[in-house]
Amino acid sequence: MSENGKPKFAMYWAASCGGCEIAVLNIHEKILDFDANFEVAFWPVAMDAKYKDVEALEDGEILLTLFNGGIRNDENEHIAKLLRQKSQIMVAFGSCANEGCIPGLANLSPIESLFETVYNTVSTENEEGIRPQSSYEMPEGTIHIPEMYPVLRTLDQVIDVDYYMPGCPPESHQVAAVVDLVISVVKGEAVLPPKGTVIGAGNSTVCDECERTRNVKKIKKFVRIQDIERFDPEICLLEQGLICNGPATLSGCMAKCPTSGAPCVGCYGPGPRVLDYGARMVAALASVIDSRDPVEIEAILDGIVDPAGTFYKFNLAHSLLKTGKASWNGN
Amino acid sequence: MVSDHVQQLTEIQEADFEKESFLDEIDRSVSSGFSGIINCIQCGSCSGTCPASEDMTHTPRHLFAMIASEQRDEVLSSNTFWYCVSCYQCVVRCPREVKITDIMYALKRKAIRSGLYLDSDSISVGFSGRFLDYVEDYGRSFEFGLATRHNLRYRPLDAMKMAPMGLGMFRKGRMDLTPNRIENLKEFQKILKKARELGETI
Amino acid sequence: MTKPFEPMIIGFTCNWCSYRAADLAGTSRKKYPPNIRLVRMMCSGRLDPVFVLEAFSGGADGVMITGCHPGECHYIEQNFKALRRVLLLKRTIEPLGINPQRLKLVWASASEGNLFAKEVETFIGEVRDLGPLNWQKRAMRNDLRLVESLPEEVPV
Amino acid sequence: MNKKRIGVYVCHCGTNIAGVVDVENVAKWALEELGEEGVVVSKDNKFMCSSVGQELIQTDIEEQGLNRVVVAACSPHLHEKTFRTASERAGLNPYLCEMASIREQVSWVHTDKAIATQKAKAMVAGAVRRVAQHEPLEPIHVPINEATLVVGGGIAGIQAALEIANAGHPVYLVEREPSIGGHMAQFDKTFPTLDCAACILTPRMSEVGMHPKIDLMTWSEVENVDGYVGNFNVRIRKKSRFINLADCNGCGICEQKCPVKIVDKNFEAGIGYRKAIYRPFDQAIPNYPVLDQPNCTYFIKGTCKACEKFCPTGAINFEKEDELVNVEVGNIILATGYDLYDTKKIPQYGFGRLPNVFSSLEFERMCNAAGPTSGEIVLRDGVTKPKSVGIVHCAGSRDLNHNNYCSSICCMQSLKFAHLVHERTGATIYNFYIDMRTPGKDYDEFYQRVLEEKTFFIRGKVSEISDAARNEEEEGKLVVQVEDTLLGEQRRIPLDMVILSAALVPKADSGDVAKQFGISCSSNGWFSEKHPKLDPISTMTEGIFIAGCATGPKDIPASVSQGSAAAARVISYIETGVLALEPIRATVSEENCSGCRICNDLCPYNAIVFHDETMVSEINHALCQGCGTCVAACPAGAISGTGFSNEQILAQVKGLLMLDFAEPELEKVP
Amino acid sequence: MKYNYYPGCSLERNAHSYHDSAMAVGTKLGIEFVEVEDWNCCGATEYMSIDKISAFTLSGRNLALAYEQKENGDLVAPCSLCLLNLQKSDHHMQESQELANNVNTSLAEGGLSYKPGSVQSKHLLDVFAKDIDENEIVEKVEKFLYGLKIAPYYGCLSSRPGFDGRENFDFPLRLDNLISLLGADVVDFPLKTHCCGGHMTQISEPTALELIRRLLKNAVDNHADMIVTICPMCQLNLDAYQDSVNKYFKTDFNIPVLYFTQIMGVAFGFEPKEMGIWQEFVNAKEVLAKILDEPPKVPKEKRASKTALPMAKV
Repeated sequence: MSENGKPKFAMYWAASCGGCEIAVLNIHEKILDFDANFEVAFWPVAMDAKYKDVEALEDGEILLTLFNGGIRNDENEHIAKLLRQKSQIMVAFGSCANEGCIPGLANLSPIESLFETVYNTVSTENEEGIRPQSSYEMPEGTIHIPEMYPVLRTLDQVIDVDYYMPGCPPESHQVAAVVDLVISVVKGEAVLPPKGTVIGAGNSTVCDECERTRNVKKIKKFVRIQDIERFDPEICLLEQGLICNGPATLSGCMAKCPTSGAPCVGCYGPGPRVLDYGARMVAALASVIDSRDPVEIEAILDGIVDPAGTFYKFNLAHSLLKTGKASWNGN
Repeated sequence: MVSDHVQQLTEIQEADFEKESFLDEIDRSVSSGFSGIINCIQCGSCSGTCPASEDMTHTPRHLFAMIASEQRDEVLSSNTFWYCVSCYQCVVRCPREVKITDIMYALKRKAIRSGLYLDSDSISVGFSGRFLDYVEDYGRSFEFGLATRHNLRYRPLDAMKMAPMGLGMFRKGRMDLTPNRIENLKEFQKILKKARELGETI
Repeated sequence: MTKPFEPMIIGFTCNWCSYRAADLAGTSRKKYPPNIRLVRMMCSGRLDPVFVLEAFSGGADGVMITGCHPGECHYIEQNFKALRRVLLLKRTIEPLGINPQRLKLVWASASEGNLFAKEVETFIGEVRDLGPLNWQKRAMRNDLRLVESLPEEVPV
Repeated sequence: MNKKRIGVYVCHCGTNIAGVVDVENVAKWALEELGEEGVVVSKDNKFMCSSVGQELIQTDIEEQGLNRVVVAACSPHLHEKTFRTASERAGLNPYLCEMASIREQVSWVHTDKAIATQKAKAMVAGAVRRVAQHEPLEPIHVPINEATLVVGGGIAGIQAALEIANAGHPVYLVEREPSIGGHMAQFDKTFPTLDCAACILTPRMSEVGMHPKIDLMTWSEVENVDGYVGNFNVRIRKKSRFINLADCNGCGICEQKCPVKIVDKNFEAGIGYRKAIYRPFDQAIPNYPVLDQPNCTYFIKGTCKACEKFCPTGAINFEKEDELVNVEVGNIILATGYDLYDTKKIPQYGFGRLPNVFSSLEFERMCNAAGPTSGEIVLRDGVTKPKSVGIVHCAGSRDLNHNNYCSSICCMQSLKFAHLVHERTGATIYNFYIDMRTPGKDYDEFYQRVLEEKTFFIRGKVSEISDAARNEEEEGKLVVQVEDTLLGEQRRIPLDMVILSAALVPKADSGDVAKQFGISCSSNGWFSEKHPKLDPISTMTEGIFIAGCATGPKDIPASVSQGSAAAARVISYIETGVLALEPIRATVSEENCSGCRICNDLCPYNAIVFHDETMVSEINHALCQGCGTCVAACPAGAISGTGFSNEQILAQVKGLLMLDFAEPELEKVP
Repeated sequence: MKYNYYPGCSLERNAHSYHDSAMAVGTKLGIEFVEVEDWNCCGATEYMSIDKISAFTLSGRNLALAYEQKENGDLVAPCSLCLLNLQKSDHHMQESQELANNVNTSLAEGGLSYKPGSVQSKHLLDVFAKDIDENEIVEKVEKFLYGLKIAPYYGCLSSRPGFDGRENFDFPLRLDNLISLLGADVVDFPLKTHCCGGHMTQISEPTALELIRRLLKNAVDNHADMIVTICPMCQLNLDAYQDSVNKYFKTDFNIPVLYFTQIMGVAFGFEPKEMGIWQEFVNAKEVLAKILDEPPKVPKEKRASKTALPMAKV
């Protein structure tokens, strides 16, 4: 508790884009309620703070930390562990912290090739071929920059997480609802859900909230949105051959993308108790392909241009194969 | 001497396949690697079909039973496969998909290499060998050379009888006295030399 | 001295055909290499891709799925769904760094004990040729040199 | 949740397992290494399936408080039931018992003892991890409707219908043709007793026609089947006969007066004629005629109506339409029979090109006293008696180019033909066979009798039947070319007449019928049995039974037996009133279902229904057969399957991978 | 329409009337045949009897050469045996990787290679009987062959073993149809796919003569004026050995044997001589003189007698 009696709050970004912060600010006037009920202890995006200030806090002194971003370097890991130690409630906030998100797609490539892309392509002027080094000897002494890890890990692969709040970014109405809940809890008007709960989301998948008409599915051809001239504004996108990840993606976003004609890309991650997001899409799509002839099936599958990228756009770092849960057992 | 090439083949030492059964040997020799003899139900569909089975010492069906019972020498000295005209009628009628024509070719090859064919069948060996000689020399077959050399060697009496037909062939412009050669004969011969090196050891 | 690589194969078999084919291989004492460990499902249509992913990430070098022959499925047509899933799954694991040849679908009826044993032996041989997958290490290190290199196209 | 207490029991199976697997070591290892997984007891025993072995499990459940059991022994297909029952006797839910097949999958197929033992341990680990995820299950109970549908009115269907009806239960018997009787009604004599087929069949047919418990629907076809065991709902189309049945007295005048004569390809097998309004044969049941609309002059040209003019009761009704009937039944017996293989597909046998080559069914009709020749055996010209006749066995059977199975009845049928030809014409007879197969009661005796009648038997598959004569003797004859394999010689035998004993093949639409009823076919197209030996009359779909030639070629006694057997099973279901089904089923979690409808078309049993109001899918447990395809397909992970849940299978995979290929110290160095 | 064309050794000499007539008829139908550059002998049945790999390699070379000029279309062979060897090699190379490797290793010595399955080959008959529309053929006919009774002889290898999925091994109909388009009568010829004796004339003449006799007898028994063949070996055996058959069996067969392209040529209005109709041993002139200007009156099919049983016709 701070001097003014308000509980402390922290928010941190690791490997992420900053959209999650904007989503928090997007709750509009509710941010005032938030300010009225919390004291910000650490929120680099919003106000200046030093790591040593956090280090100086008592363990558990922060009530609530919203952590966004995946763990890509030793700085990310250090702060994640530090905040864990200082916080009572640790929320993996947004897709990156939950499942790796777009930064997690880098797990498809080894680190050398990432550096090669960043530091040695035509758009980069780097004739000496300089690469970042985690420590460098200067006359003034050794300087350090964070060391890049070979893979990006999700927050719960590094520290113990209390709650998960998915989305890229989490929808503001969901953020607002969570803020309301936490305030009620602080006021003693509500109790927290059990540890490990996914908050700020539904318990079904996107189709549940999608307004499009759905029929029995039989797919003869997969198409990309740029390849079709017209599509039916009323009918399920998947039935029209567009790969929509809605059936496998956790609800809570109010199906904004598919309702407005863009196939769901899956930012809310898998449904409840699902071990591997991509496996769900593979199983579901393959099941409804309308052919029994291996040659024809292959021809239909040719319509899925980038299976791994399509099925694991957000979930790769959390998937079974690319360093998901199983890999981190006992770590 | 039957033919240059056949002579070479006969001299190849039989490789060390002692443990291999004759049936396996045949399987290995047919083009697809499986002769189907083990599937044979001895129905006789092949022998009943065969246009030449009357002249054969053993009907094809009988021969398959002999192969299955490892009568290698008897099989290879049978005339059956030398009378096979390669019409594939038995193959399409066989209820068990035995690769009969391929087996007959395999047996011819084995009979030549083992030298077990009878004198009476050397005419077949000679004909094939002579055919080969001309193709290897010119890249194309040479009917006049083949017919004359073959008949003089094996059927001197018939050769005289065949003369009118030969004459007719010339008169009607159906036979040449000189062979046609292909252009890239050297490369062609290199190809065939390599192919023979890769050929079956037995 | 290096010990020879022995692949670990997880097999998913359907209850009606291929599991019985495995039973028959047993009752007829048909020998095959011990590198495969079987999981029984009711039908190859039960094949959830997550089982395959779990097997690979858990240390298997190859996964073999067996079902009834097309047209003979005890649940009429569910094996076609398995076929489609396997085909899509192969395309999905390849960019993730697993050679799709490590995943194989085989049809075997209850009477094909010999075929079952032969297919198992063939597949073990194929995976042995591909070498160890050792997925944990590969994924953790994300090392390009360890990621599966696919065999070159057959020259024309 | 209470703590998992798992008992592991490793069977020696005499030396069957213990000869290759170090059984004691496996048991010891399980106790030492799988304690964390919940293993509290681990034992080995000479024969786990013996009463001693079973009691061991029971005692431990009772005394040690085991709540899960793993038996590492033979295949679950052999003894799963045994050990589940043993567990149940001790008060444990039977579905909390799991087996590891270390005999069929380890000791019988591997030789290296150390590696086999290692694999056995891994399989025990897999089973232990799996069983820890098991939930107690209860069988599903469904009530059984008393009525039964029998499809197909051949001898198998007739038998089944009579058995059930005689037990006092209602039967709907549906037949596609105008009369019941099936193929047997076409035959003259039956082997080996040479009973007249009509004499033994027609009393059964009339019994069906008059039975108060049998609702006979001929000239009818099943259009749709819904529901599940105990509660099927079937829609039947009664095709219009263009006759008011209430008025028709079966006098047959319409048939006499009809001016249209057409070749009867069905009942007369194409060698006889019928009218456009006809009864297929005199003893037809029911005895009403059928008007063949496509061939009726009135329907083609708009005039004629001869039948109507002459009908004494005014029963002809050209306006009559098809009727649709819905019936509710608890069980269904499919006895849909077979077709004869079209021997035109064997061009070298000349059927359809050479007039005097006859198919077996043509010959059956020719022999029949009520057939087109009144039982005279003659050549195609209808008058000449053959002096020499060849009978070709296996025409289209045992041949990968045609049908790769033995049609089972042709040897005996051919012997019957030989006998009839001998008896009626005295002609010289040749039987051409590959192997003689006479395994029934009194069958081989019949073969001997035909031998005594001086019939020639030539062992060889006929290669061709030709009219291309090579010499004078062959001019104008049919020449059968064959190897006499016992002589090792090709022979050409000139004959007047040749009969092809054609293969029996599945009904042309057997695949569609199977689909309609939710059962499966073998690759040949015959209906698949639940188990070919131990349950040949059941299918994988509960409540659907099969009998007669629909499951494969059979002779009459076998078809009749199957009809009775299927009926007995149905009666036992009806008598029980309620059926307990294996509780391996899929369930949709309504809360998690998003109504995406991915699963809707995946179930071959139509067990998945979509509720438009609530926008969720639901699975009907009585229809669900537990294959798990929808469980695997659900993108939301909202469908779970009992008995084979994701948790169970993933746990088993983890367990199987717990141990390496071989223990490090045991590994051989090359 | 354009094809690659593999004439084979026979068509260079003994069967060059087949070649000439095929080219003339093809040109008339707007078909261009481009000869495969520097093709070699197919090996007949002889190579396979002696060495498997070199037998496949011979055809492998031809296929490789055909592939190099693949832009001309499918590969056409007028000789049934040549076609068989091309298809057999391709088929077995597709089936066996080991064989394909061996053949390619050999071909590499001559700087060639062949990818199994990349060349489609077909019989010349299929060009005229399948690829070309029936109407186009009828349009080109200037003189219908009315009244000519022809026995269509396919021989063995155009129908069997069916590497390209043949219609009917015993009773094919493509040649029958083509002949009837030309206005001639096709006679029933049950032995139309039976063997002509092949190379047995050189090995065991009695065997070969008996096979030839069967065919001739069957054609004559069915009242054929002429036999039409699609293979140079068949033509040679039935034609050149007819005299030997007569001597050996004391028969008096005198039935001309022509290539199907020759009678197509006659129907298309070419002079018989242009079609090489003088090179045959049994002269066809007399028979061709029987061609009528009008289609002959077909006697009404006799009504089946009242007693006759109906029959399911093929």
